Amino acid sequence: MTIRVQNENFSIEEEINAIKADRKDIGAIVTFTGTVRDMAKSADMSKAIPITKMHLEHYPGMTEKQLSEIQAEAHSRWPIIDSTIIHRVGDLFPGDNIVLVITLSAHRHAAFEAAEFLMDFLKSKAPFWKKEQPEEGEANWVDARESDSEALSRW
Amino acid sequence: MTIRVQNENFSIEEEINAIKADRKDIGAIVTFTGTVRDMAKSADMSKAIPITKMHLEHYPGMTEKQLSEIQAEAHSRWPIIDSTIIHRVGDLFPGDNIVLVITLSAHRHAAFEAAEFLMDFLKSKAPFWKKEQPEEGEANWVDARESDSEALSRW
Amino acid sequence: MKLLYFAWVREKIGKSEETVELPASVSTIEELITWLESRGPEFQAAFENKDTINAAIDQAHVPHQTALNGASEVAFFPPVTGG
Amino acid sequence: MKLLYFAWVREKIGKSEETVELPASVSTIEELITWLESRGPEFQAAFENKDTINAAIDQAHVPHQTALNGASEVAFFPPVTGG
Repeated sequence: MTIRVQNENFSIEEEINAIKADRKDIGAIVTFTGTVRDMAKSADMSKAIPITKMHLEHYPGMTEKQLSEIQAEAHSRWPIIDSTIIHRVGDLFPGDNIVLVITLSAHRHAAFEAAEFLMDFLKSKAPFWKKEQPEEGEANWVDARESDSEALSRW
Repeated sequence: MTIRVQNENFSIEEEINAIKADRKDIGAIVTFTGTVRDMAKSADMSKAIPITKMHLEHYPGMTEKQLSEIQAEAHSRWPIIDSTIIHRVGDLFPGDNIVLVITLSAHRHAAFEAAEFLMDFLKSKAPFWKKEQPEEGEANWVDARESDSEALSRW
Repeated sequence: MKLLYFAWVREKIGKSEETVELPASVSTIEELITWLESRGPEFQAAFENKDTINAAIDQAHVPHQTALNGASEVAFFPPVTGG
Repeated sequence: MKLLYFAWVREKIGKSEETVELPASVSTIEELITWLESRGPEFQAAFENKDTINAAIDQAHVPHQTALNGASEVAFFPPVTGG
């Protein structure tokens, strides 16, 4: 079970290889990668505005603790062989990777469900905050989306 | 929209890079990779038997047609920016990649759902057949699993 | 008409494809299967459990009741197991 | 007790952390917020919409009614937006 918080980029393939190693009991590998978009909704949601930079702040210590709890919960709910969570912090730019979740299982359904569960809980429970720099004007802290807390009710 | 049937292995990272190109409107990338397991259920399902090789046969022409239809259906149901389906054929060995599905979307829910939809339909509609070589005895054609046709009822 | 056989259907019949002239009386997949069975024990073995055999006309899945309607390519195969 | 502030809570208060001696009367997160507000307009601004501020005791999310109970680290921050 891998958890990392880092500024550097990650390689999806290297992370899969690291977690898969030479195991041959794996039938299904699901990855989720979140990336920085170059447009964001304006504060009143009326229009999309161009974004030039994204700053990611987190709560060192609590982040790792929360991610470990979320990961342990996923492993207790589904027959997951192993999983990886990597989240970047600091300054990121449009097109950059933000987050990577990998789940390994014998069968696809568990791998898909556990990956989606990890992302839903990470989005609502892990102490990360995004600040967007629009092309013009001051940087803004991103508002939490109601759909993200609603996503939890599914589990 | 990429569809390929090939004997060669694929690189998940290269396929993501090829489909993502320099797009900056993508927020979510989901990949599913199916891999060859080194154990299979015996015909009477009573025990697991070691597998040394997996042969994949397909129906050239119909395969690509079915995959195109499944892919078009996924794109019509979810706001998918792009997707890739790659399926290997010929002789494969435990640990080898069999299939890759990639979905790109602005948001994670659509990318997850579309990837799972593509896999569920591929498993039940695309004309591929697996023949497993056990450590001892004759190679066996893999039986279709009822759970795979049941998975379709969700969509 | 071109006939294609895959996986264990192909192995039981002993060939992967053939081109046949159908009698005028054969107008559906069901009737095609009955006619094939009359051609020898290898076909009888392949179609022993007809209900489990999938059929495709011109590369699209079809039920056994479907009319051939001038199809150029008909394929028979077991339930698919890829992915 | 160590207090930590993140994101716009940190920006409004003007610092990321501080160590404070609490009056004996402060025994819950709610009471801690009220006491902080008495320390100046920057705290009043940060806690203007208290209900939207998340609290964590020793790195675990807690509701505002929670007793401090000898906690060594309390953090305040907006709803999280990672991922």
